[in-house]
Amino acid sequence: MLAFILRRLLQSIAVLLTVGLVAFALFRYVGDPINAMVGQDTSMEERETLREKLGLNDPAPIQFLVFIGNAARGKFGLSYRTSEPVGRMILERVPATLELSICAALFALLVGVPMGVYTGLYPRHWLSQLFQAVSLIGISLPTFLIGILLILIFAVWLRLLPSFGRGETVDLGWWTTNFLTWKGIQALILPSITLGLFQLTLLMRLVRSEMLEVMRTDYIKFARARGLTNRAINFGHALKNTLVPVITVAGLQLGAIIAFAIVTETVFAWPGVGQLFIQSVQFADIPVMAAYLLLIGLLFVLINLTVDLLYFAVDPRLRGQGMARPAGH
Amino acid sequence: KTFRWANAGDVSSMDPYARNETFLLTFTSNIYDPLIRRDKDLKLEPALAVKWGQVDKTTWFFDLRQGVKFSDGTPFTAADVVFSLNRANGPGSNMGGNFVSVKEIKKINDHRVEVITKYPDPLLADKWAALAMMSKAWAEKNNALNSADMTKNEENFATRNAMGTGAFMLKERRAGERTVLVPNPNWWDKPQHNLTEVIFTPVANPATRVAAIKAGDIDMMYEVPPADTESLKRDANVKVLEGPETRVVFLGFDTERPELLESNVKGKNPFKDKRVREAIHRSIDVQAIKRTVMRGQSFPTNLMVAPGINGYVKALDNRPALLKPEDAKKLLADAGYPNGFEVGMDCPNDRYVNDEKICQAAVAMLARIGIKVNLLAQTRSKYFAKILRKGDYKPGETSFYMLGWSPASTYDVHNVFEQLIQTPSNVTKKGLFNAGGYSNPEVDKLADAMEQETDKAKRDAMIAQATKLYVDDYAYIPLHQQAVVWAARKNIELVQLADNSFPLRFVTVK
Amino acid sequence: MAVVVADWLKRAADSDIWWSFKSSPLTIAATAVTLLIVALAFLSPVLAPHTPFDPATLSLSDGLRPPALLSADGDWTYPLGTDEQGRDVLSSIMYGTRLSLVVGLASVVVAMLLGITLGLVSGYFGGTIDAVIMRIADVQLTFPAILVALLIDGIVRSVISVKRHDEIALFVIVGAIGLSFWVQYARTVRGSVMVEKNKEYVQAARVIGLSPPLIMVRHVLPNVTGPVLVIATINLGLAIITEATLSFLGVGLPPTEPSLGTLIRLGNEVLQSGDWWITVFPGVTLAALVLAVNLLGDWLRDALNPKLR
Amino acid sequence: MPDGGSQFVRLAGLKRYFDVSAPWLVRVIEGRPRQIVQAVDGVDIEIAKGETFSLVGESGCGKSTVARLVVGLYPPTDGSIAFDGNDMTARRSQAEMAALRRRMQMIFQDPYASLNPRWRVFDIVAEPIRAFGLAKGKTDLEARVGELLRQVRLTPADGAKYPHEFSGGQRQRISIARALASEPEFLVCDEPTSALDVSVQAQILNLMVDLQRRLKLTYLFISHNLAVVYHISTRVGVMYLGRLVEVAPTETLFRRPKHPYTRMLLDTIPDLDMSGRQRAPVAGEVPSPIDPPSGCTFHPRCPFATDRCKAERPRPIAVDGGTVACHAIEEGRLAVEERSYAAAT
Amino acid sequence: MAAPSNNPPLLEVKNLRVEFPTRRGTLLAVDDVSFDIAPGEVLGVVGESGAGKSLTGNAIIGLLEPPGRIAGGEVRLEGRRIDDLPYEEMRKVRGAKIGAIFQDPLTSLNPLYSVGRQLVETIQTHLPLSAGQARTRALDLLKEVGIPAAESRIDHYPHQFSGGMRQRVVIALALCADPRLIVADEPTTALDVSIQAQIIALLKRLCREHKTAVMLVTHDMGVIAETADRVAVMYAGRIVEIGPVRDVVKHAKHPYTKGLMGSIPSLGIRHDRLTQIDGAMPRLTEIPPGCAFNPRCTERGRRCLGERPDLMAAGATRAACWLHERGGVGTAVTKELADA
Ligand SMILES: Nc1ncnc2c1ncn2[C@@H]1O[C@H](COP(=O)(O)OP(=O)(O)OP(=O)(O)O)[C@@H](O)[C@H]1O
Ligand SMILES: Nc1ncnc2c1ncn2[C@@H]1O[C@H](COP(=O)(O)OP(=O)(O)OP(=O)(O)O)[C@@H](O)[C@H]1O
Ligand SMILES: [Mg+2]
Ligand SMILES: [Mg+2]
Repeated sequence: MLAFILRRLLQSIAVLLTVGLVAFALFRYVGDPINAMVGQDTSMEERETLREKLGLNDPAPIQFLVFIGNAARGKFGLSYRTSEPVGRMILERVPATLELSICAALFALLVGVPMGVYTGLYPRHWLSQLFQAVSLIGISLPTFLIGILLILIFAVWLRLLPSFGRGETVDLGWWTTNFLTWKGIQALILPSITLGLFQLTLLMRLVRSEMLEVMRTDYIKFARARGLTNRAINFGHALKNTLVPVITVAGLQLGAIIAFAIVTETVFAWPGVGQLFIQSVQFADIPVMAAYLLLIGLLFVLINLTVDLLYFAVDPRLRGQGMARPAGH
Repeated sequence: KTFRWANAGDVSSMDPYARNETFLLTFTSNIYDPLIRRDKDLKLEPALAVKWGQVDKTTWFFDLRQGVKFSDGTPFTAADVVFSLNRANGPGSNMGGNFVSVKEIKKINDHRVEVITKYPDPLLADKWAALAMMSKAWAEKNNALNSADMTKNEENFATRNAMGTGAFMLKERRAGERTVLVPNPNWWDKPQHNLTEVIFTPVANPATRVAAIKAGDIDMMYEVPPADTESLKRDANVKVLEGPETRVVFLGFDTERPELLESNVKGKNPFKDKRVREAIHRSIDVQAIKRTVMRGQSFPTNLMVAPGINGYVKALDNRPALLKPEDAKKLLADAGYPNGFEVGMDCPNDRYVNDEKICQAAVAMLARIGIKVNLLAQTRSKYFAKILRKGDYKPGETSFYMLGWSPASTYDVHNVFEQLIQTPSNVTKKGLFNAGGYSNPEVDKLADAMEQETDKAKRDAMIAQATKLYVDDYAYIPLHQQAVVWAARKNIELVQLADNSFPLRFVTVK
Repeated sequence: MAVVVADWLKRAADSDIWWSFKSSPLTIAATAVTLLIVALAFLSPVLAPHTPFDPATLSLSDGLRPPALLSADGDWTYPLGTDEQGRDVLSSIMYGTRLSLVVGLASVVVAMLLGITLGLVSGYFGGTIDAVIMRIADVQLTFPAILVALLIDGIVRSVISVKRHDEIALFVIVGAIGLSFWVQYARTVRGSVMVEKNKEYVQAARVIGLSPPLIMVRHVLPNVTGPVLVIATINLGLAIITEATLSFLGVGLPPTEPSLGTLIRLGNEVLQSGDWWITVFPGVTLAALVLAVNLLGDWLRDALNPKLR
Repeated sequence: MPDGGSQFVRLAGLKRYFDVSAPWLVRVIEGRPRQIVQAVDGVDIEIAKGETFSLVGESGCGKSTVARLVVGLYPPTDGSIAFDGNDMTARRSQAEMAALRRRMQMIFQDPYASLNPRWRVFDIVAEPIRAFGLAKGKTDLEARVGELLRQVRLTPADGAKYPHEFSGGQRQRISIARALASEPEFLVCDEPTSALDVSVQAQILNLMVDLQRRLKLTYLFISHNLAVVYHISTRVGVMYLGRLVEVAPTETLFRRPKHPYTRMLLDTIPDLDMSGRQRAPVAGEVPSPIDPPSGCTFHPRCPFATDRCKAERPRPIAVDGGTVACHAIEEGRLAVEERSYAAAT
Repeated sequence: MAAPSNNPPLLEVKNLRVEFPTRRGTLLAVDDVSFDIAPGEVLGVVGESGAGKSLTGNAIIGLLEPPGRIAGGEVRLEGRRIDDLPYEEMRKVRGAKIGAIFQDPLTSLNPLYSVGRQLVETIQTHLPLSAGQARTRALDLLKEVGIPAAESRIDHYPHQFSGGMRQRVVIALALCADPRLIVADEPTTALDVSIQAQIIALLKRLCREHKTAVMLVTHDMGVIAETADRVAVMYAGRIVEIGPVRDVVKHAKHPYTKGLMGSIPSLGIRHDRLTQIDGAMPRLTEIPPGCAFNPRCTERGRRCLGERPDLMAAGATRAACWLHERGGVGTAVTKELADA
C-alpha cells in the first residue's frame, strides 16, 4: 500500500515534469510576449532591453531549469499581461473553477449515475429510452451553444437566474465561495449544468453498460438464487460492482471537466482559471499558461491518487498487492 | 445608486502607467485625475492644473489647483506632480513615449511645475492630457515608486491598489472578476454623477454580455457587437448609444520589398504600381461593408484620421467612385496583370470590430477583379508579432494587411504621419507602424516640418498638402471609423466620447 | 465473384447484426439520417446551389437574407437565407458538413492508426515498451482533448512559419484531435491483444512458426475491430463537436472555409440579433449528425457485444 | 524400455520458471522477495516413436507448460529438448527450424478458443500448409485441405464455413485437421477432450487412435481424466508441482501404483461400475508453485511422510518397469498393492 | 436407496416446457419434462451440453433469463405450485426453501464483499436473526462445509480462497436457511479432480445429515453413479430415460443411454475402441420429427421417424423409446428398417 502510493507519487512527479516541459517548451515559442506586454508606441530599444531582462534571449534549457526551479517554489513570475504574480492570480481563481467543476461533477454524478442505473436495470422501459435519447443531446451539441441557449432561456426570457458571473461570494481566508449565499448558489446553476451535461451523458451511458454487464454475471444470478431482495441485489451488489470502472472514468472526467471549464467560463464570464487561460493564450502570457498547465497536471495527479485510493476502498482484490488499477473502460 | 457595467476584458492593472491602453487609461482616470482633462467634446479643460502654457518655445508651465486633496486626505502639491511625471517616464512605465521631448521637470513652487523640452513641442499638453497624478507619499509608503517591473519577480502594490484625487476610490479589486468603486468624498470637483457604488465586471463573450444587459444583470456595457445593435435597440429597456470612434481602420500594402512575400508574382511587386493600388482601392465597397458586415455601425472614410482629430481635412474625405469590375480589371491589365494575381493577406480576428469579417468581405470583392487573396486571420498577439516592424525596422512579414489607428495620445494628425506614413527608418525612428513601408519623400518632408510648426495656418496648409499626397497616391485604403456602440439600461444617463473612453463622472442613474 | 458477393450478402442478411439492425427502427432512422447528411455533404459540389467557399461568387448585397421558407417574398435562390457575407446558408451547411465530416473522419483515422499501432505493440510485447507507452497514455490523459488541441494548435501556429496557417489548419485540427483521442484505442486494443494473444488460436499460429507481426495483423487485429469500430463511431461525433468547440475558442477552421462548428460559432455571435437562421440550421444539422452517429455507435456496441445479445 | 539413444522425443532436466514478482519498487519498499513460479522443475521424459505418452496431474502442476516447452511456445529455463536426435534449444537457421517445427504440432484444449472466429475453416486448415509451403498451387492446396477434412470425418464443403457453425466436437476435428496439415510425426495434445461431452469425447479419442495407426503418429497426451488416460496411453507420467513423481507403463501404473500421490489420484476416479470400491479423496489442496514445500513437494498431503521427506528431494528410482520418486518406496516402507477394477458390462 | 414411493414428493415437475422466442421462431429448449424428487433424495440429471439440464434447474428456481420463459407445465414444491408465483413470493422461496449451487465458484461470489458478509446477508434475508446470531450461524456453516480456521477466514474475500474453498463457501451459502431442496448445477465441473472428489463427498454428507433433497445436474456420469439415488438422462430438451441409478448405469434401456455408457472409457478393461454415438445432438432449431435421437440411433425404426415416444416403463427404469412399447414391439420395427 505504502509502496503503491510511493510509486504513484514518483510517477506523478514524472508526469508533472513532463507537463512542465510541455508547458515550458510549447509556450516558449508561441507568439511574442513582448508585443503583448508593451503598448504600440514602445520603442524598439525598450523592447529589446525588456526581452533581455526577461531572459527571453537565454538558451532554452537554461530557461527551462529556471522555470522548473521557480515553479517548484510556487513562483511563476509576473503575468506579462497584468504584471501581477502569476501564483496569486491562479490561486485567486482556483476556487471559482473548482467550485464550478465540483458542482458540475456532482450534477453529472447525482443525475447521471441514477439515470444510468435505471436504464441499466430496466433497459426496455420507455423511461430508459427517453433518458438515453435526451442524454444524447449532451453530446450532440457543442457546450457553448448549450450555454448560450440556457442563458437565453433562463436569464433573458424567464429572468430566473443570473446570466453571468459568480453572483455573491463570501471570503473564507483566501478561498472565495459561492455556497454561502443564495445568489452565489443561483449563479452556479446554469454553468454547472452546461459544464456537467456532457459528463452526465458519458457517465450515464457508462453506468448503463456496466450495469447491463454486471446484471448478467454469475454472482448476480447467484445472489438472486440466494433469494436476496431486489434492493440488495441492485444497489448492494450490482451498483457497487459497476463502481470500479465508473470511478476511473469519473476521475478522468473530473480532469476533463476542469479543462472544459475553459469554454463554460468563457460563456458565463465565470472568473476562473479557464478564462484566465484563454485570455493568456490570446495575449501569449506565457507564465500564466505554464502555471495553468502545471495546475492541471497537479490536479490530475491528485485525482489519480484519489481514484487509486478509492479503488482500495472499493475493491478488496487490490488490497495487499501492489497492483495497478484494473484496466480502465 | 449602484451602477453595474461590463466590458469585454478586464482592466489589466490599477497602475495608470502600466499600459498605454485606452481602456486602462479611461478606467484609472476615474480614480486618478490628470493635470488637464478632456471634456465631453474631447476639448482640453483644466483639472489639477488650472492654467498651462508655454513660457518660451521650449518651456512649459503648469499652475496647479489649490486645496486639492487625495482621497486619503493628504494634500496634492507640485511634488506629487514631479513625482508622477518622473514615475510615468520611469522604469516599468508604459507611458515613456510621451516624454521623448522632455529634458527636465522642475518644481517651481508648491503650485507650479515647469517642463523644459529638448526642442519645441507644441503638443505636450495634448500628450499629457490623460496622464494621471499619483501621491508621492502613498507610493513611497507602499513601495510603489515605480510601475511594476516585469523583470523582478515581485508584485507591485499599485497594480492592485489605487489612490488618487479622482472622482472615485477603489473599494474592491478582484482581477478578472469585479472591481468596485465608490465616490471620493474629498473630490475637488462637483460631482455630476449620482452614483454610490460602481461595479465593473469583465464579460468576454459578446453574446453573454448582450444577454446580461437584456436580463438587467448589468446597467451598461460597451463594445456592443454590431450584429446585436438592432436587437438591443428593439429591447424596450435598453438604449443604444452610437458615435464614430477616432480610430480609422484601413488596409495597407507592402510597397517596400521588390518582391512580395506571399504572392505568385515573382520578380516584381505589384503593389508598387499605383494602378494596382487604385484598382484595389476602388473595388472595395465600404458602403456594402457598412451595411452588412458592420450592420450600419461604421463611418466610411477616405482619410487616415477621423473627424475630431486636429488635422482632419474634411474637403479631402471623399472616396473615389467604385470601379466596375471590368474597369478595375483593365487597370490591372494596364499594370501588367491581365489575369490578376494571388496575394496573402493578414488580418487580426479579435482586435477591431468585425475585423476578420471585413477582411473576408474584401477578399470577396477583390476576387471579383481577379485578385485571389489568401486570408490569414489570427489573434492579436500573433497577428501584430507577424506584421509589425521589429527593432531593426525591417518590414513586417506581410504583403497586405489590416490595421487600425487612432492618434489618441495627441489627437493630432502628426502622430499619424509620423507613425504610419513617413518612410520607416532606423535612423529617424519614424514610420514604425508603417508596416508596408510606404515612402514618399515629399510627405516625409512635410511631416517633419509640421512637427515643429507652431503657426496654425501654415501647419494646416502643410497638413492638407501632405494629406492630398497620400490620398492621391492610394498609399493606404482607409475603410471606416468603427462606431462606438454602447448599450445601457433606459434609466441610465451617460456621455459617450468619441475616443471610446468612458468617464464615470458623467453617469447618472434615474 | 458474383457468387462470393451473393454468398456474402446471404450471410450478412442472415447475421445477427443485420437482424438486430432491422429490428431497431431508431437505428434505421439514424442510419438514414447519417447517410442523407453524408451524401448531401460529399455531393455538395454537385448539389449545393452556391459555392460559398469561392469569394468571387459572394456579394455583400445578398447578405442577411432570411430563409425563403419563412419570408413572404421568399427568395428561393437562398432557401435557408444568407449570412452577412452573402453566403447561402444551405450551401454553407453542405460544404461545412463535408469539412466537419472530413475533420471527424480524418482525426478518427489518425487516432485509430496511432492508437491501434501503439496498442498492438504495447499489448503484444508487454514489458518496458508497454510500460512506457501506457505512461505516455497516462500523461496524455492529463490533458483532455480540447486542451491538447489548443496546445498543438498553438505550437504549430508558432513553430511552422505561420504563413499559410489556414491552409494547414485542417491538418492541424485533425492532428490535434487525433492525437488527443488515440489513448482510448490504444488501451482497448492493448486489452484485447493481451486477451487474444493468449488464446489458443494465436498459439497454434505460433506453433506453426508465424512471426509476431504477422500474427498481430492476421490473427489479432481482425478480432479487435469490433470494439475499435464502436469507439470510432462514438469518437466521430465527439471529434466533430470538439472541432466546433475549438472553433469557438478561436482555433478552429478559418471562417473563409467554415466547418459546421465554425458556422455555429459565427452564427452564435449574431444569435440574439434575430438572424437566428445563421446559427440554428447548422446547429440542427450538427446535432442531427452527431445524434445519428452516436445512435449508430450505441447500437453497434450493443449489437457487437455477445453478452448483450 | 528401448534404449535412450533411439528415443524420438527426449526431455532432459527440463525446467521452466516464471517471474511473477511485484514491480521492483514495491518489492524494495515492502521488503518482498522475488516471486518465481517453478512451473516445471526438472522433468525427464523419453517418448518412443509411435507410442502415446500421457501426463496426468492436478491443475497447475505444469502439464501444459511441458507441452508448450516441447512445441517451442516457451523457451526452457534450463534443460534440453531433443526431437528425433535434434536439440531443439540449439540455435538453428530459420529453414532448419521450420523443417523441425513442421514435424510436431499441437492440439489444444478449448475447441472454441483454438480456432480464429474470423477465419473460414478452409483458411484455418490451410494456414500451416501455406506457412510451410507444402502445396504447389491453388488446386493442390484445395485438394490437400479437402483430404484433411475428410480424414477427420468432415466434408471438403465444410471448408467454406466459419468455426461458429460447428459443434464442439466438430471444431476439435478441425483443430486436428489443422495439426495434421503439416504432416507431423509428433502431436502434443493438451487436454483435447476435456471440453467435450463424453459421447463426443469417444468420437475424438477413437479418431485419434485411428490416426495414430494410420499415420504412425507419436502422441504426448495430457489430461486429468485418468480413465481417458488409461484408455489411450502406452505409458503414463504423473506430475506433481512441476516434477514427475512416477512414470510407468499404463497397465503397471493403474494396477500397481507406487507413489502415494498416484494412489490418491487413482482414488479420485469415480466408481462408475459401482463396485463399492472404497475411495479416500486426497485431503488438502495443491500447494502454490511459487513457494513449493521443501524436500518431497507432496509431503504436506502425504500420510506416509517422514522427516526425510520434508528435507530431501527424492530422486527417481527404477521400479517395476517404471520410475518413482519417493523415499517411502525407496526405503521399502510402502508396500506395493495390487488394484483391481471391476469390468464394465 | 430408491425413492420411497409412498412419501409425497418434495418437488414435482409436470410437463415442464421452457421456450425461447428468437428471431428464427420459438425454441422449445425444455420439452414436456416431468419428474419428482422425494425428500432427502438425490436426483441426478445428466445429458450432453445443451440438452436442457440447466434450463430445467433454472426453471425450478424461477431464474430463467429472459427471454426464456416457462411455457407450460407446473412445478410444485411441497405440494405448492411455485412456477407461477409473483417475483417477490418466489424470492422468499429461493434461498429459504430451495438452495442453488452453480458451476463456477470463481464467479458465483461477489468479489467485492467478504465471504462473511455475503453469508450474513443471506441468512438475515431469510431468517429472523440478529447480526450477531447470523454471524455465528455463518461461522457454523463454514465449519460444516469444512473450511479450516473458519473464524479467521470469515472476513476474507473470495479471491483469497482457492477454487475448492470457494465452492465450499458457495455450498454454505446455499445452506444458509436450511433449504429442503438444493439445485446443484454442475457443482464440480470447474474443479480439480482431487477437489471434485472432496466436494462430492461433502455434498453427500450434507444431504444425508440435513435430509435435503438434491437435484444434481452434471454431465459426468461418474459423479452421478457415485452420488445419485435416481438419474434422469436428458437429450435435446427431453428426458429420455429416468430410473434408479444402478439400473440406468448398468442396464440402460434407451439406445442413447446405452451409447453414453459405452462411450465412457472404463478402468480395468482396455477396449480397442470406445463405443461411439456418431453425429452430435441436434440444435434446438433442427430437432428432427419423431424421436429426437433417431438420426444417431443404431436401432431406429420407421415409427421413430414420425412419432415421438413418451417415457414408458422399461424394466426398472422408464425410457422414451419405441423399443420398449409393450415389451419390445420396436424390435420388429428395427429389423424392418435395417433393410431400408
Ligand atoms: N505464462 C505464465 N506466467 C506465469 N505463471 C505461469 C505461466 N504459465 C503457467 N504458469 C504457472 O505455472 C504453473 C503450471 O501451469 P500449467 O498451465 O502448466 O498447469 P497445468 O498442469 O496445465 O494446469 P491445468 O490442468 O489447469 O491446465 C501454474 O501455477 C501456473 O500458474
Ligand atoms: N438465452 C438463450 N437463448 C436461446 N437459447 C438458449 C438460451 N439459453 C439456453 N438456450 C438453449 O437451450 C438449450 C439448453 O440449455 P441448457 O443451458 O439448459 O443446457 P445444459 O444441458 O445445461 O448444457 P451444459 O451442459 O452446456 O450446461 C441449449 O441448446 C441452449 O442453446
Ligand atoms: Mg493445462
Ligand atoms: Mg448447464
